[in-house]
Amino acid sequence: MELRQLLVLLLVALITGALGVWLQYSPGQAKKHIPWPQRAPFLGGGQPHTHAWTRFHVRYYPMTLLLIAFEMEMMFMYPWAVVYVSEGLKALTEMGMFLGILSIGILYGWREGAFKWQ
Amino acid sequence: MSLALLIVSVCSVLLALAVGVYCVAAFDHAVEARVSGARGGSALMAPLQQAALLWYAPENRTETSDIPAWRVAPVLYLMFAAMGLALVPWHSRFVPVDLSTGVVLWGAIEPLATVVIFLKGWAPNAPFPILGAYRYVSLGLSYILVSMFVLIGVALPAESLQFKAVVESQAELWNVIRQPLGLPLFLIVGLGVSFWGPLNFIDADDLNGGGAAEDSGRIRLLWAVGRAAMLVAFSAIGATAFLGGWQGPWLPGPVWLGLKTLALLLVLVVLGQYLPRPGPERFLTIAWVVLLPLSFLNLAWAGVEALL
Amino acid sequence: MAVNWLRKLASGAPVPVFPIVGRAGESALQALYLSPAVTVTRSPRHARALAVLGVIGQRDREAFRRVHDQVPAPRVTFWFSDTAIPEALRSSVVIGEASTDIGAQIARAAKALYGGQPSGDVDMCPDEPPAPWKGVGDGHGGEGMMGGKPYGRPMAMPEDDLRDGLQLDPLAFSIGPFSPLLPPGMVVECKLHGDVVAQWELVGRPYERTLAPVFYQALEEPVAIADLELARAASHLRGLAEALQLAGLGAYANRLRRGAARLTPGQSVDKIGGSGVLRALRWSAGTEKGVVEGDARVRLRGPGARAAGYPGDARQNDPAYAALGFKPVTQGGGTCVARWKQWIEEADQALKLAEAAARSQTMSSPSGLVESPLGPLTKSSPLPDCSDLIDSLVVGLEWSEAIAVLSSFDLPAVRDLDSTRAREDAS
Amino acid sequence: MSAVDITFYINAAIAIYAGWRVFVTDSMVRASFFLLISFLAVGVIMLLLAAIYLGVALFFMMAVEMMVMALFMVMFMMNPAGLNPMKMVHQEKVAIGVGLVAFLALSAAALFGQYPVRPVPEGLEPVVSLGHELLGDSMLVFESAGVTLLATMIAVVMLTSHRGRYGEANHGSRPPGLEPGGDPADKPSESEEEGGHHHHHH
Repeated sequence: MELRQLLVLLLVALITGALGVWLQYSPGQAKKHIPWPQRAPFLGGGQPHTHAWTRFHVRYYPMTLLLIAFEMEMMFMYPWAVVYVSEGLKALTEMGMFLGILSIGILYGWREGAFKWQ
Repeated sequence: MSLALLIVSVCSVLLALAVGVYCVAAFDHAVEARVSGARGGSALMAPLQQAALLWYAPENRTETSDIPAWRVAPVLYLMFAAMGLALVPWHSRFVPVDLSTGVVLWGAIEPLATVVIFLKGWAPNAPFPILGAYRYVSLGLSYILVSMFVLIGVALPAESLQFKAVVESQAELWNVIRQPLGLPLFLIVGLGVSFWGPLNFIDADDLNGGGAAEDSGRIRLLWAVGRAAMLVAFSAIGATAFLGGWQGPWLPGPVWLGLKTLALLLVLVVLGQYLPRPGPERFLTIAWVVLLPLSFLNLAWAGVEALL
Repeated sequence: MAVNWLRKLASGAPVPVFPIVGRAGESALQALYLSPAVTVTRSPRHARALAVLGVIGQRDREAFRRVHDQVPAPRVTFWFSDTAIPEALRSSVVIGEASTDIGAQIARAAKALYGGQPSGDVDMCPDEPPAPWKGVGDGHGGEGMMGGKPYGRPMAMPEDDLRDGLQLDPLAFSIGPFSPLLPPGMVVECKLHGDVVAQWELVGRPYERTLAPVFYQALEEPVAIADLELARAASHLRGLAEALQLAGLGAYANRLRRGAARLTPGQSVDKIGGSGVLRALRWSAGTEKGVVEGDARVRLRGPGARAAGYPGDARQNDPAYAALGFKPVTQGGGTCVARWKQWIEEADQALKLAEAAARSQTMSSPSGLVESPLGPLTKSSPLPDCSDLIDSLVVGLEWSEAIAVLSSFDLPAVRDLDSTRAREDAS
Repeated sequence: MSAVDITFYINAAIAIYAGWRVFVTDSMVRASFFLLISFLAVGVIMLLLAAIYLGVALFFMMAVEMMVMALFMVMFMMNPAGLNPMKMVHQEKVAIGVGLVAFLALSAAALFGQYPVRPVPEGLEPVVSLGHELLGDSMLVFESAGVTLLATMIAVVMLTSHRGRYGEANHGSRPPGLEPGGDPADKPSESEEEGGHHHHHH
């Protein structure tokens, strides 16, 4: 039963997670109070004029949207891979068609410069 | 599964993780010393010394930071790496986590790692870390499809999404020969997920350390351990998917797996010291225009090969 | 017991040091890079010690205080400088001696920290938030959606974008004078739209560069051309090392720095730096950017100008060089990668010249004009600073490209003979 | 109560708590990632229900989706990190009402609905049967999904890409006026356009 397998996974995750938390909180570090001048972001002696949390201009946004569309298709790919050999040529043509259709999207995106930073 | 097997499974994964992390650090130090020609410290002691140094280093925090995210991100990253390593079969009769959808779970670990790496740069609320974080996301979202296609390629001949079946399908011929494009593409993804060497877009030196610029002490130690652990998990998965996992003559299975993993680790570490970091924009184009079509080609090749 | 063992382990590692490089601090920085006892960090957060190398100008005292406090305490401040020690640090500073390996001196001082006792090194800035915010407005200092100063700093306001016209917030900050990304002393007001540099305004010029003594000597008396050329090659290799470092090749950068410190006539750059890696630099960011054209080439002087196809080189006027068959190397294009290539080829040429000159014991003929690694140097008019050239070159580039372009230049002014000599006399 | 039950309750609690945090936190990034946590907890519940493929697939789908959502949140919302506190909900009363009705309806369907009892045959592998379904009766659906995704991709590129193969996407365009027939709201000046153009060559 796979639940037992998942238990091992859970235990591994919990133990490493606990190790990480212990590492951060166990004693031995030099000091707890962090003074304000130390807390200023490091800019080689310069200063930030505003908070860094801003409406950041993510220059690759067309790519992210293309990725979301493409990733939907991965849902179908995995089950397809499992039955591929038993279905044979039919699976090859079907997925060839499907990937072909999506490749047109990638080609189009490339042609229109979607994979460059805006 | 008996209680004893459960304990053995968990302990062996953790032990492999610890040994692997140490090996990565030692390899990296040895390669770096060899390249730079610097004498100083033995490669065997250096990882422990560095760890002890970071253990005692004082911590840092920025003015207005997202402290929970700052603290949780490296812990989660380490957890993901350990979970990935747990999926690796050591032997036909000993697989710590033998999931029927192991390949898909590994595929899920990669985007989740992207999320926590983004948080690493986001949390300090400082210009350089945040630049690094966004830069990394452009990388993280680009290699995901490549990784998935490559892993689907190895699932085809196995007729299963289970890593054990993937290894068994390589009894006659390893996937590294059967699908020659697979392993190189997978290694590129590996450098990306563990933001190592040329694909270290977040902690880059042209950002004064980027996402790590405001990190100090224990948090840096934890990230260093996590990155090394991710590299180990990646090499182990790579050895399983492409180098026939436990299979090999004379030696017992787990030894073969260990040797193959170490070999891949060494390749990754050497690549990390040898290749320059491409510009983030250039890599985005490369990933979609070169690597993704190559992974299509790899899949088509694998498909035709599996039917023959 | 175990704790002692762990501390001993920690003290076996090289001490991470953040360097504050002032005027005439370059050679000390190179010495730090080569010392096995320390590692040079790119951020003060990673350091346990702060090394003040060279003279910090009056202008940058405030910035020094800020960077000093950004090294997490307990820390050690190491003083290898003629600058007066600030009042607050007077009792705790470790003063360096020029005679021995300064890396080892820093390591010795910093390892006292690992014993666990606090250092006397106090903060120099008052322990206060950047602006008062507690209790202001809603308590966190903000007002409404974007107003006020939440937690002491304002929020950014939207601005038109250079490239695609989306109105988003700029990331505005000043950087320098002690940033490892800029030449020492350079201060820049910078505005980023996302990754793209929208504004780059030079506020403080970098410190003058002190050249190797042989270049100053050559102004007045004949010197061995082999020495001149080795010093030139070393300077170019150090510039390349910085470019490698920025491209993520720290190990190869250190290899170049190490090679630059012990050059011998007739070596080849490919052997010192690894030919594959030097060639691979063209895959890093920004290589085709930062094009210098027109009058800027002439202002740029030296290798930068020659990389843009402008063949001016003072060595052509020297009959001794003519006897060695010297012809200046040039590149077309004037891009970032052309300047790196120029450095590589000039260093290679310099090593070959040095070999030929060493064989024939050729001496230079002093004419009051020497081609230094940064450009033509005369006794009366030292090389001026041209870091304002950058302002227009990097706008519109992504940050990684901008920093790569910056690393391909040698922009600072050069210290003149008199002030160099005055320093020698004083010491 | 078995260990599976306990795990279920813990994950259900996490899903609900994280879902609630989405609406009360000030930071857009945190909101996106709380939503991710909520989805991950639901994914674990799916694993407990033996929907091993759907559960794991939910992990990777949601990780990518929420990452992208966080990017767009930060790009387009003012005060993206919630430095000044703000209210994430609009029309609170209506929202509460709709939420309650939906919750009650779904709970009622769950509690009082008549469900067919169809035990899963021994040895059924959901991934394999899903694969056969895709290559069998559902092939048309599957291929039309491909065409739909292609349409999405083309629309996405058309809407977002600033540079097309024929040059600037907004070449010669005029933003709408502030009032009907009025002057454009923020026409970029010629010099800026030139400056922008200069940097587009790659």
